[in-house]
Amino acid sequence: MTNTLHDRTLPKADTILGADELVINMGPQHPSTHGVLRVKLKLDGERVIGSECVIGYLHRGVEKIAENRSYQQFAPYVDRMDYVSAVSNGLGYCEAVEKLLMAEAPPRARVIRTILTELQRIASHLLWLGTHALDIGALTPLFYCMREREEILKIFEKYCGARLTTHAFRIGGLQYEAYDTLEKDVERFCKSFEARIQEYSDLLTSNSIWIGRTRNVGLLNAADCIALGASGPVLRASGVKWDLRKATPYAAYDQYKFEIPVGTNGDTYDRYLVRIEEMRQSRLICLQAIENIPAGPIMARVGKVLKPPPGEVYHAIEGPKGILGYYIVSDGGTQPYRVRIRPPSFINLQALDKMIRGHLVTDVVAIIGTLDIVLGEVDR
Amino acid sequence: MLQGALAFVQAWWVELLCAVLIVLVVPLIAGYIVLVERKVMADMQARLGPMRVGPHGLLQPIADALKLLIKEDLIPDDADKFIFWFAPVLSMTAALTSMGAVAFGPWFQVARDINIGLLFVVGISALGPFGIVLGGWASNNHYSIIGAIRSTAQLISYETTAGFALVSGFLLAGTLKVSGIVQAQLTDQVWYVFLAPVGFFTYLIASIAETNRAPFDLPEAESELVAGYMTEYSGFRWSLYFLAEYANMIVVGAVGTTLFLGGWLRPFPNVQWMGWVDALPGVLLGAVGVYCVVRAGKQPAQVQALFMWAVAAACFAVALIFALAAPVGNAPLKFMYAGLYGAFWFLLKVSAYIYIFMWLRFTLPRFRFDQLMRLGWHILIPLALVNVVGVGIGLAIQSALGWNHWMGLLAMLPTTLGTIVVGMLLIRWNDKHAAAASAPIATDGTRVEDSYAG
Amino acid sequence: MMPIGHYLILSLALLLIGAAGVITRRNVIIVLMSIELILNAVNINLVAFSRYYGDVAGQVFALFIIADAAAEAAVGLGIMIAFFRNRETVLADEMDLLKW
Amino acid sequence: MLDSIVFYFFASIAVISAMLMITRRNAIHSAVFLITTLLSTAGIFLQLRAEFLFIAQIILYVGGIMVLFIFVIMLVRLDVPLPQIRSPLRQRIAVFVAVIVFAEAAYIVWKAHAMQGQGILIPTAAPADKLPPNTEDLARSLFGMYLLPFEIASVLLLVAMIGAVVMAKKRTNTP
Repeated sequence: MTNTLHDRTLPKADTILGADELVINMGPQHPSTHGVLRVKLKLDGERVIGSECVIGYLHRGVEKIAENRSYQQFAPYVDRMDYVSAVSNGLGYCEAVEKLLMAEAPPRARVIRTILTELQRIASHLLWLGTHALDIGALTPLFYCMREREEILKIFEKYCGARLTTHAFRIGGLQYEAYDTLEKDVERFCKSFEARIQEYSDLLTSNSIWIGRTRNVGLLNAADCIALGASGPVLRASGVKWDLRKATPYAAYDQYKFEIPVGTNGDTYDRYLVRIEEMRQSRLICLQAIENIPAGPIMARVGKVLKPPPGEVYHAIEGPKGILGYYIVSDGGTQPYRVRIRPPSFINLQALDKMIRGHLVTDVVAIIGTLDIVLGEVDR
Repeated sequence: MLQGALAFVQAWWVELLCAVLIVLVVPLIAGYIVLVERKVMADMQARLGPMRVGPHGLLQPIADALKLLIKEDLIPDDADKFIFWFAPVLSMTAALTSMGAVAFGPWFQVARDINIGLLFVVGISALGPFGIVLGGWASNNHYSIIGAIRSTAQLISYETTAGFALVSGFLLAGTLKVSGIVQAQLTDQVWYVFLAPVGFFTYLIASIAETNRAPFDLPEAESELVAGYMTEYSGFRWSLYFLAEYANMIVVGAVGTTLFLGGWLRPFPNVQWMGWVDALPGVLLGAVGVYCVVRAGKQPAQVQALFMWAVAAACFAVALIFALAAPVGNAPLKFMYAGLYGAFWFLLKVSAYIYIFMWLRFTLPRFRFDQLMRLGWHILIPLALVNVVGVGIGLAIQSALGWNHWMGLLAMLPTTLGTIVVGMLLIRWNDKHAAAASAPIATDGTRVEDSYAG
Repeated sequence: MMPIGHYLILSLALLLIGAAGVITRRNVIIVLMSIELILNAVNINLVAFSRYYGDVAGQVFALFIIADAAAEAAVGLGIMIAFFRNRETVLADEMDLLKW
Repeated sequence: MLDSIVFYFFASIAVISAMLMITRRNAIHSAVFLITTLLSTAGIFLQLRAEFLFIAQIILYVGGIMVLFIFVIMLVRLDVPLPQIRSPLRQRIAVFVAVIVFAEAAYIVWKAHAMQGQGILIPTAAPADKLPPNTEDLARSLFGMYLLPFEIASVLLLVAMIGAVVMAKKRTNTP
C-alpha cells in the first residue's frame, strides 16, 4: 500500500469521474500472482494505466552457486528453478554440458529422456491449465488437472524416486535404467489422457464466459513477441511457428512426427488453445516413443570427474514455458567458470506491462496466468 | 407492565416463536449449507471433502463455528472503527430480518398479515449492500474498497432485474401477500414457473448475482481482490459476513420458491391419487433418525455420539408428529403438522434452488465486471421487461377467453415463446459487441490500436 | 392511537434539523443529504394526515416526493461530480462562479 | 400503548441520528446517520399502517438514493474531513433560529390540541382494522385519480436521469 485512503490531499481530476489514480500493489502475497511476483499497478478506476514488476523475492543466486559446484553437483540445482518442470530443466543442462564435453548420450537414453520430458511438458501445462482456470474463476478444472498430473508424477516417482525435483538425467545419459513397466504406464496414461483432455475442452473451450474472459485479452502481436524475446506458447499463439524441437532438434525429437500448434490472434484464448493442443501433441510423441525404445547402454563414457576443455557453449531447448537456454563457460577446471541461464518465464514476463495496459484489474490476473510464469525461474 | 408484556407474548407467541426459530436456526442451516456445498464441490471434483469431524464430516460446521468464535478479533489500525464494527452486523441483520415475511409453512411466518409480503423480503434484503459497501470502505484497503464498489454497482443493477422478474410473478398471483401467492398457485393448480418460465429464469440469474455467488462473485473474487470487501475481516465479524451471504441465499431461494415453485405446497397438491407423497417427509426423517442411531455407536468421540443421538431424537420427534397427526387429529397436533409439513417441502425446494447455485459455481468461470454489467443491463433487464409485458398479454388472453387453471398454460405459451425469441435476439446482438469489449482501452478513452487482431 | 400532534412535532424537528444542516454545512454532499432529510420530514406529515383522515391521497403524495427526492439526488450529485471535476472541491462557498 | 412505544422509539432514533448527521465531519458517517434516520422514519410509516410507503422508503430512499450518495462519496473521495466554517457565528445563528421556530410551532400544535372542539379540527385516526388493504388502496388511487401526476413523475425521473448522465459523464474529445 503506497498511500492510505483516508488522509490524502484532494487529487488531480484527470481520470474518469475525477477520481484520482490508484496505485495498487498486487503481490507478493496475492493469491494469483503465482508465487511471489509483485506488480505495482497504476489504476484509473479499475483500468490499468501502467505497471511495474518487482521481482527477486525468490532469488537464490543459482547462477553463482554453479561457479562453486562441480558440473554434476550443479545438476540438481536447475531442477529448483522451474520447479514444476524439473525434468526439462535437467535435460537442457545435461545436454549443454554434454555439448561442452563433446559427448553424446546414447540413443536409448535420448529416447527415454524424450518420453520423460514430454510427460513433464504435459504435467507443466496441466498445472498451468488448472491454476489459470482457477484465476479466471473456474474452480473445478484444477482438481481434474491435478488428478492427471498425479499420474505423471507417479511415473516419475517409479522411475527415479522423486516426484517434483526429479534430477532424472545425468550428464552423459541416465543414471537409472527404465523400470519394467515404463512403456505400459506411459501408454496407459496416454490412452486415458485423450478423453480427459476432451473433458477440459468441454468445460472451457466453448464456454462463452471463458471465451469472453480470454478473447482479446492480453493481445500480443508477432512483432512485439519477437521484439520482447517471448518464446514458447506465448510466441506461437501470436502466429509464429517457432519451436526448437523442430528448428534445432535435440534429444530424439527428430525421430517423431508432431505438429506445432500456432494461434492467430495472440490473445489469452489462443494461448489456451495452443497449450491444449501442445498437450495433445506431446501425448502423440510419447506414444510414438514408447513404440520403439532402442536397446543399448544408457550412459555415455564421460568419466567420473568432468573436466571440459576450456571454451563456451550455448544450448537451448524448448521447455514447457518457452526457450530454456544454458550458456556455460568452462576454464578447463572441474567447476564451470560461468553459467548463465536464459529462463523463459523471466523473458516472457517482460511482456506483462505491454499486455495489461488498458485492461481491467481482473484481466491482469488472467494475463499473469496466461504467461505461465514460475517465480523460481524468474528470480533464480 | 409485566402483565402487559405477558399479554403481548400470549397474543403473539406464534410469531415470537418463529422469530426465535429463525434467529437460532438460520445460522445453523447456513453452516450446514456450507458443508453441503463443500461436499457437492468435492463430489464434482473427484474428491471426498470434509470427512474427519463426525461421520462424513457432519459436525464440521460446528467445529468451524467454534474456531471462528475463538479467533482473535482484529481491527486494522487505520480502519474506521465504528463502521468496521457496525457493517457486518448490518449485513447479517438485514438478511435475518428479511426472513421475517418468508412463509416456511402455513403459519410458519413472523409477519403474517403484512400487506406487502414478498416486497418486504426483497426490500429489507436490499439493505445488505450497505453492510458490504461500508465494511469495504471502513477497512481502509484498496482491495476492500474496489470490492465494495463492485458489489454496490452489481447489486443495484441486478436488483432491478430481480424486481422486474418478481413483477411477472406478482401479476400472475394478483397479490403481494406471501400466503396469498401460495394460495393463488393452489387455486390455479399450476406453479408459476410453468406460466412464466422466463421470469423464473431471470430471477434465478439475478438472485445469483445478488447473493454474490459465482459466476458473479466479483466483489470477493479471491484471485483478483484477495477477498474483496472481507479482506480485512477475520474471526467473528468475518463469519457474520459469511453467514449473511448464506442467509441471503436462503432468502432469495425462499422468494423464488414462494413465487415460482409453489411455496410450501407439495408437488401436485390438487391431485388426489398423489396423496401418498404426504407420507414422504415422515418416512425420510425417520430414515435419517435411524441412520443417526446406527452411526452413533460408531463415533470415536463421546461428543460426536451425543450429537448424533440429539439429531436422531429431533428427527424422530418431527417424524412422530407427521405420523400421529392424521390418526390422532387433535387441534394442536394438526397445527404443528401443517407448519412442519409445509416447512419440509419449502426447505426442500429452497435446497434444490440453492443446489443450482452450487452447481453453477463449480462449473463456470467468473465474469469480468464489464461483462457482468453488460449481461445485466443489455440482456436481463430488457428481457425481464419484455417478460412483464408478455405475462400481461397472456393474462389478458386468459381472461378474455375465460380459461383458467392449467388451461392458462396455453394462453401463456405464445407470449412465452415470443419472450424467448426476444431473449435470443438480445443474446445474439450482445455477442456481436462482446468480443470488442475485451480489447484494451487507452486511458484517454480511445481503444488501443490493435494491428494484429484477426 | 396517539394524537396527531406527536407526528407533527417529530416532522417539525426533522425539518428544522435539515434546514440547520443546509445552512451550516459547507460540504455540498451533506447539504444535499440535509435536503433529503427535509423532504423526508414532509413525508411524515403527509402520511400522518393520510392515516388520520383515512384518505390515501397523502401517501400518494409522499410517493411523489420520494420520486422527486430521487430525481433531485441524481441531478444534484451529477452537478456535484461535474463541479468536483473542474474545481476539485466540494465546498459550497467555493461555488462562486456562474460559469467555469 | 404498543403504538406509542414504537413511535417514541423510532422518533427518538430519528431525531438523534438526524442531529448526528448534520454534525459529523466525515461524509460517510453523515450518510450512515441519515440512513438510520430514514430507516426509523420507515418504521414510523409502518406504525402509521402505510406499509407500501414503508417498503418504498426502504427500497427507494435507503436502497437507492443513499447508495448513490455513498457511491459518490467514495468515488470522489470525500471521506477526507473538510474544514468547517471558520467562524461559528453562522452555526450559532442557525441553531438559535431553529430552536425558536421549533418552539413556536410546537406551541401552536400544543395549543391546537388544547383548543380542540372550539372550531379547530384535529383529526382522529380511524381504527386500524377498518383500513382497506394499504397496497391495493394506494394502487387504485395512484393509477386512478393520480394517473396524470404519476406519468409526469415518471417523465421527471427520466429527465433527471438524462441530466445526471450528461453532467456526470466525462467530457472527452473523442466521441
